[in-house]
Amino acid sequence: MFYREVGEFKTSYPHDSGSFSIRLDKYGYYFILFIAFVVIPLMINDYWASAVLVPFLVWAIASLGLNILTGHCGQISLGTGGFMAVGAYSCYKLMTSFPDLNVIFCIILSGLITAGVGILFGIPSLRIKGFYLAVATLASQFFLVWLFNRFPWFYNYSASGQISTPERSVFGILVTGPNVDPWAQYMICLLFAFGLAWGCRNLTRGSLGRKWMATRDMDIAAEIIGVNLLHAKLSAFAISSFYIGIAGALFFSVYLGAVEATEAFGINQSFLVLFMIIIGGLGSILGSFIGAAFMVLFPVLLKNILVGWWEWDAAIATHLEFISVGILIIVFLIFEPHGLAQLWRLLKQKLRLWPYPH
Amino acid sequence: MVKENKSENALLIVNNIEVIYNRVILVLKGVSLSLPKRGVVALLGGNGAGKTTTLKAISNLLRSERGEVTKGTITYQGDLVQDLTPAELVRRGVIQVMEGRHCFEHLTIEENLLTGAFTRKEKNSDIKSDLEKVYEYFPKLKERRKSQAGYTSGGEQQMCAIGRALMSKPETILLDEPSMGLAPQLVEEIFEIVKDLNQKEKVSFLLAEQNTNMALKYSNYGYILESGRIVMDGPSKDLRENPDIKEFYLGMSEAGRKSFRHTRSYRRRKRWLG
Amino acid sequence: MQTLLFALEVSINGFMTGILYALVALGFVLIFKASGVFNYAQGVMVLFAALTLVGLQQGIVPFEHLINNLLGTSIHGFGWNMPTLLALLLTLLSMLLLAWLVERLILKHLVNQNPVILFMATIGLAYFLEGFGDLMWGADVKKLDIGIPVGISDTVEQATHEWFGYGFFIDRLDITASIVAALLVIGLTIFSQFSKTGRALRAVADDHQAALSVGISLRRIWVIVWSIAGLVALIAGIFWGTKSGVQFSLSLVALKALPVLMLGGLTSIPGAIVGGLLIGVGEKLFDFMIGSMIGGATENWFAYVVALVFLLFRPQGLFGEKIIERV
Amino acid sequence: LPWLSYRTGPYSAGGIPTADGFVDYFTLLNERDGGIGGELVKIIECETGYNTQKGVECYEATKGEGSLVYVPLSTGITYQLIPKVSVDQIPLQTMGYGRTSAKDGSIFEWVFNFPANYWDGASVAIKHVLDENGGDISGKKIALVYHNSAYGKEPIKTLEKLSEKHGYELTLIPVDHPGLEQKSQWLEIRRGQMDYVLMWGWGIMNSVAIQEAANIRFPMENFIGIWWSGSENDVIPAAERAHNYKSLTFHGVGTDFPLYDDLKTYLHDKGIGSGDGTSIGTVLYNTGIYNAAILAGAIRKAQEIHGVSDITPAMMRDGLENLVVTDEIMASWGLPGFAPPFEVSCENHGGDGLAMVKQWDAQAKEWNLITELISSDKEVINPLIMEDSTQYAAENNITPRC
Amino acid sequence: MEQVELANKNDIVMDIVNVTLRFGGVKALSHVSFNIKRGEIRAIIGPNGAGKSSMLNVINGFYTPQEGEIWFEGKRRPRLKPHQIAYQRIARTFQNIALFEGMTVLDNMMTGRMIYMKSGLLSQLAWWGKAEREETENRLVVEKIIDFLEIQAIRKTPVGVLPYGLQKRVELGRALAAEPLLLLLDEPMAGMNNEEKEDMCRFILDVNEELGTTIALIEHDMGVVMDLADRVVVIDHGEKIADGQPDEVRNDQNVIDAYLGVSH
Ligand SMILES: Nc1ncnc2c1ncn2[C@@H]1O[C@H](COP(=O)(O)OP(=O)(O)OP(=O)(O)O)[C@@H](O)[C@H]1O
Ligand SMILES: Nc1ncnc2c1ncn2[C@@H]1O[C@H](COP(=O)(O)OP(=O)(O)OP(=O)(O)O)[C@@H](O)[C@H]1O
Ligand SMILES: [Mg+2]
Ligand SMILES: [Mg+2]
Repeated sequence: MFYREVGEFKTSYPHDSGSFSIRLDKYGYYFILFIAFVVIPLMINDYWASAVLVPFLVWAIASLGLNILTGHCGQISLGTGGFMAVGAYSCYKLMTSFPDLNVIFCIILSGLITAGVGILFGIPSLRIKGFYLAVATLASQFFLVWLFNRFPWFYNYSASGQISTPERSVFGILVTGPNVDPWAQYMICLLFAFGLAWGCRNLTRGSLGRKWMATRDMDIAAEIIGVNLLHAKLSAFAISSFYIGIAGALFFSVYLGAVEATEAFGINQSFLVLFMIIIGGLGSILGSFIGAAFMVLFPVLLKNILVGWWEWDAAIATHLEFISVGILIIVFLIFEPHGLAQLWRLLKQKLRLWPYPH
Repeated sequence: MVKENKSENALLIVNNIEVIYNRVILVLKGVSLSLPKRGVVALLGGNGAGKTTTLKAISNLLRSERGEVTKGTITYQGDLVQDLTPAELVRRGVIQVMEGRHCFEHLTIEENLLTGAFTRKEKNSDIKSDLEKVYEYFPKLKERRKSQAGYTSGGEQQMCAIGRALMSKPETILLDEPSMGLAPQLVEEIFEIVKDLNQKEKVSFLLAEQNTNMALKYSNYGYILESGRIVMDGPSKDLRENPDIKEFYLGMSEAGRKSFRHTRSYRRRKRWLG
Repeated sequence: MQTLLFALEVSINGFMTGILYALVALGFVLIFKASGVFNYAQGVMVLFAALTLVGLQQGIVPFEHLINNLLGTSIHGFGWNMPTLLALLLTLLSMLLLAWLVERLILKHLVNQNPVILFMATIGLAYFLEGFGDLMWGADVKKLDIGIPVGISDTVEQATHEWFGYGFFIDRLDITASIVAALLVIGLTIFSQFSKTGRALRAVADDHQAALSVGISLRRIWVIVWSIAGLVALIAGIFWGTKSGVQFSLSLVALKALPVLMLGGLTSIPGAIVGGLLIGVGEKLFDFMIGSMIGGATENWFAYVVALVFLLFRPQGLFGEKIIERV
Repeated sequence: LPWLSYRTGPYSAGGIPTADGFVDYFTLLNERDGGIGGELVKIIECETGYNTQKGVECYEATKGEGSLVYVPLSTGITYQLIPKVSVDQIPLQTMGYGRTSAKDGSIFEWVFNFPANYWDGASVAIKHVLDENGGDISGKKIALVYHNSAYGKEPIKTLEKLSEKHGYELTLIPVDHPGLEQKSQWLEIRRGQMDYVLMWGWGIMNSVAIQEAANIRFPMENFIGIWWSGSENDVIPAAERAHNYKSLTFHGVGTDFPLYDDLKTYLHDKGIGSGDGTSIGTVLYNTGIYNAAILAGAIRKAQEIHGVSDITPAMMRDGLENLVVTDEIMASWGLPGFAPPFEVSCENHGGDGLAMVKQWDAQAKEWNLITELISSDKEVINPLIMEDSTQYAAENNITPRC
Repeated sequence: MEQVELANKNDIVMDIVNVTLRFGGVKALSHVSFNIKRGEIRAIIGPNGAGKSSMLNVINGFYTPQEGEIWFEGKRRPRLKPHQIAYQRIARTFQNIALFEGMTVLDNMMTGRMIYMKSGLLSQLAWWGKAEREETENRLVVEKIIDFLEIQAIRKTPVGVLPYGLQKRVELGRALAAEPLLLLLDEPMAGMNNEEKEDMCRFILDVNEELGTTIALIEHDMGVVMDLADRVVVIDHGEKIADGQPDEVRNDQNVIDAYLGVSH
């Protein structure tokens, strides 16, 4: 038995509802944090930062956000790209209008602004459900992107409609702009990702989280029990958009540095995030991270193998990438519809019973 | 051997099956039973004993719930049927009435009933006359024939599910908790229908029931299932006389029927097996 | 008066475009109605059908790039021009094969799963087909010509010129498409509303398990609807392909079909057509009348916003089945 | 030499021939001449699918491999890379796309966008219209149909300025990606009775636009596309109806150049050409060839300046900055008269902004050049460039170099 | 004990006056009036499709009747949303189990205490201060109910995989978690065998006697109804056909014809 919970006794309720009720989990978790906060910043280089780790963290934040809305509250949304755009453009406007404002605040404020927009577009969810809602959220996707593209005020009347991030630093360390060190870029995303994941964990184990899940599982019963559906759904939209807004702000200011609404926040991004949470596991925080890692890393990996090692034609490799991502999605769903996180849980359950099969 | 004798005229034989859900949860741990031709067999047991699972194993609906039969065999009329699709089984005359009123919500009651005849290739007029027969059994359904099933009451849905199964002209019906949620009068009617079909149309029944009293009254053989194992079986008459059954399943003590109001202390059930 | 005529012309054109949208939307409706699956891959199926048709017609060797790359050969086409009819037939066959494979390899394993999961699976399928189609037939633009007349219809122009003193420009392709779409919708409506299989389709959409239990073979039903959806995709592919050439972007027509779908209701075949018409006419008129005032390019979002607002009043779309809420 | 190609995605149709041309040219140099100055050129093709994020990934992945110069092939990716390359000190060359104000080499030290940019393009198109109308187009109605993105919006400012100067009426008509449906836009053009239509399109939008133009019987000779809206892909779906459609170009058309004979003998006859050979001589293939030829020229220049054959990105930059392309040099590349001569300098990274107009002959299925080189209206464009680059310099604290 | 005393006062918790409910052409309830007294167990019986569940839905606001009034705690109730009614401490269970399938037993029951949770967003986000305190307090109450219903072992199990009977028990637990004044039970014993019914009856009686909770109960098992109920109302085809003590009702000819059949 490598993995066990026997022999561990909880003496209080707070302890029992703690994040990691099994000791082994806790140590594994500390170990990962150690790697993430100490080891990686020491070893990181430009390629790893901007091709792998930073996008991974940014997408993980976006997945956390969407997971709150879709995984916990059960409202499928395809407006993620649009909300990320709100985050990015708010961040840009804040950074350029208030050059002295610390960029951390800019990012958080962008999250709040996005939350507001999220509430606005969440209102229809009170009446519209399921796939109808999913398609309806596309309205926000298209409308928001159009808006940012249309009104030059949003991009400070720049000739091309692109926005690009000015250089800003936190505690004297540059975090945005082209001269930023990879570790700083990584660290700021990591801090946000960690803080937000922790907040997400807290929210979802508390009463708000239960409200969302109740709404997801059976909204009528939830209402009869005393859940105000209006409040539950709108709060899910708000908080989810807050996360996604922050992801958008980081995406723009830290990761890419220059974006254009139509290209960077198109509908593909909305789908990408949806993939992440479904592959990772709906309603699971771990799943958001696994899903993001998978969707970011897999194409890079495949490309490096096919083009880098086997020297295949780049175009063929990309086609194969599409094919294999498609196949993998299907295989995962067939094998475990509840995502990679559930697979992990089942594995733990097996280990718990090990060496007995049942 | 008793078993062998039974299998002579047995229609359906379940031999020592094991069922696992999600590749980890072992639910049935070796269940064997047999349903004779024209028999009415009751499958009794507490909640979670595995009655539904057994029925689903027979009708092959398990796979769609991520469950599988990992051991043992199921034969119907001498053929192994484990690998048939549910549709093929229906064509062979085995149909299940699922627990919990699975009606097609958006279809009207009448359309629901008609889907029951999906596998039949007969003329429309035959099907029409069967439809009338079902309406005769359940006049309430006729009243509501044009309503969407999703909006009908619990009991009406239950009737609809049973009626739908009858529409396929089955030889064997696997009935899962038919009496659940039905008014007493109707419960009796349902069992009368069972008896009727059994005697007049030679339909065999495998009944999973909680209403032990009724089930034992209308069946000729019974199995008691506890935690995935058959713990007792015998002709219904005998089971009705068994003191344990009387106490735990029929709520009767030596002194006759006990009032629910007076079961003061919690009695832990005495288990037959571990 | 002039404006009115213009508006009328725009509406008629919108009407025709709407029908083209509806052709794509129909594929979605069919599959949703029959299995509760929201088939995201419908758009890519349109592309795939069109690609296959062109590929066969022009005698492109499947996977030629891959083969050349791996084996170092340089194969470039069979060098034939397949008769259109044969190519159509073979494409249809391959769509049927696709339906069969989808059932075999994907749906079969996902019986009784949450609709979201099935939806995701179709997204996986979309990814796969996208890569596969391009790998098989090449990613360059191909011209699709199966002899459908294109260009402005002179007859219409002359006729309207005589009546109004102003000639309407209407594409002959659109006229053909409208006729085909109308026939298709009539046929499909009859099939789904009045046949036994049609009823079974609706049953499957409601409850997989119960459908299984009454002996409906889910797998057969699925193959049937996916085949029909494949046929619809082929037809849509022909028209859209003729209109704009066959290449990757063709799969994006799906995005135009979604609001149509919502407006008409996910489960209604006539709804797809009515929705298509409303959206087609609406977005064209809006862009034409108001769009230029607020900066144009409103078509992408207008349809969605209209559908959204509409759904607020009727959450199941125009003709969709009411969502049953009971405890 | 990294090459950020896009042979997949919505714009693959344009990306494939360009990539083929580019790759073929260098393969030819390697095969025929044994590389440049004795150094074999290695092309690292990296697939972006026209997607910015993948572009960044490609950049980061390849910059460690001794990349001399980046050719991002996408305006979006260019914007992404401009700040990065100046930090990493690798030149970026964007031919006929990207950030126009990068022409100001004093501020954009590492970016080169010769021989012409979008603003030049806009101006050349208007000049062509002027020429056709005997120099007076006041009161004419000109519409700009553009891809609703950074790329498509580039010419707007120039066109607005020019309309002040020439007195024409400009109507802006955006088309959203992907542009499968443009009925209302074209009916609007019909209603507005536009005299000329300019188009900044890309991908499927081009071919749909040309078909729709034909549908409203818009006179094709009054329809002028930018160089990215003028490939065979765009006109072929409309067949004969695209006859007389015009588009700008800054390089020659067809295969009537000595280089193509070499391409045939050294590559395609040996079966080592990229692609299936059908794209040779198409507009975008030529673009690829031209782009490659210029880079090869710059490499030679760099080798010449620094006297080494194995050059670094910084040397490459010098090569680019001192690049002089004359007609003789073009001829020595096997491309006589293929493109205008130009000279790069510290102030001017953008060439002279010369372009020609070509017209589609649907019967012969070929493009014909119909004008001489037209030069853009520097009076209008240069101040605009100054304005934009100074703003950029201010935002990023850059002091002009020269 | 205070509540028991109140019960003795025989005052009326809820008065349903002349309620009519129609769905298009279907008349689910027509002019039904009855009352529920404090502390009693009030059974509602009737044939299938009579309108019993609809009655409960009217009481907790899910359906709005076309006619009629509902008086609760001596006040006429205005039109309210279901969740507002939940805050008046009316809780219920459902005929077709309506548990939150993706959540554990514990979470389901904690959801039942929704109406007592008031901590703010920030506190919850940080899991600090009020949120954490509140969680522990409410958890204590829920744990008591878990002990009472003897479902300690399945606390952390997702409810979706539980057998039917246990799900019903959890659902009862969820309703109890709200510490309701009025508890509505819709066929709590359907699908149970005798022994389990006995357990369930025990729970219901205990809740009623020890906590003084008023209960309205729909049930088809006449044994249960006759043994538990203080008063019974019978509905048939949406109309009230009888109302009174169990014994009276049992011998009412109308009731026998419409519902019980001969054998009872
Ligand atoms: N899909 C499933 N996944 C996992 N476990 C399941 C599943 N379905 C049933 N089980 C488990 O299998 C056991 C037997 O369930 P089953 O439904 O067969 O019992 P039953 O005898 O029909 O009970 P009831 O009288 O409540 O209907 C239960 O413990 C249940 O938790
Ligand atoms: N939302 C609704 N729309 C239409 N008809 C409805 C609706 N809800 C209930 N009905 C109808 O009202 C009648 C009463 O239904 P209700 O569910 O109250 O019955 P019930 O007494 O609970 O029966 P059962 O014992 O079978 O559960 C039924 O005929 C039902 O079809
Ligand atoms: Mg059961
Ligand atoms: Mg009821």
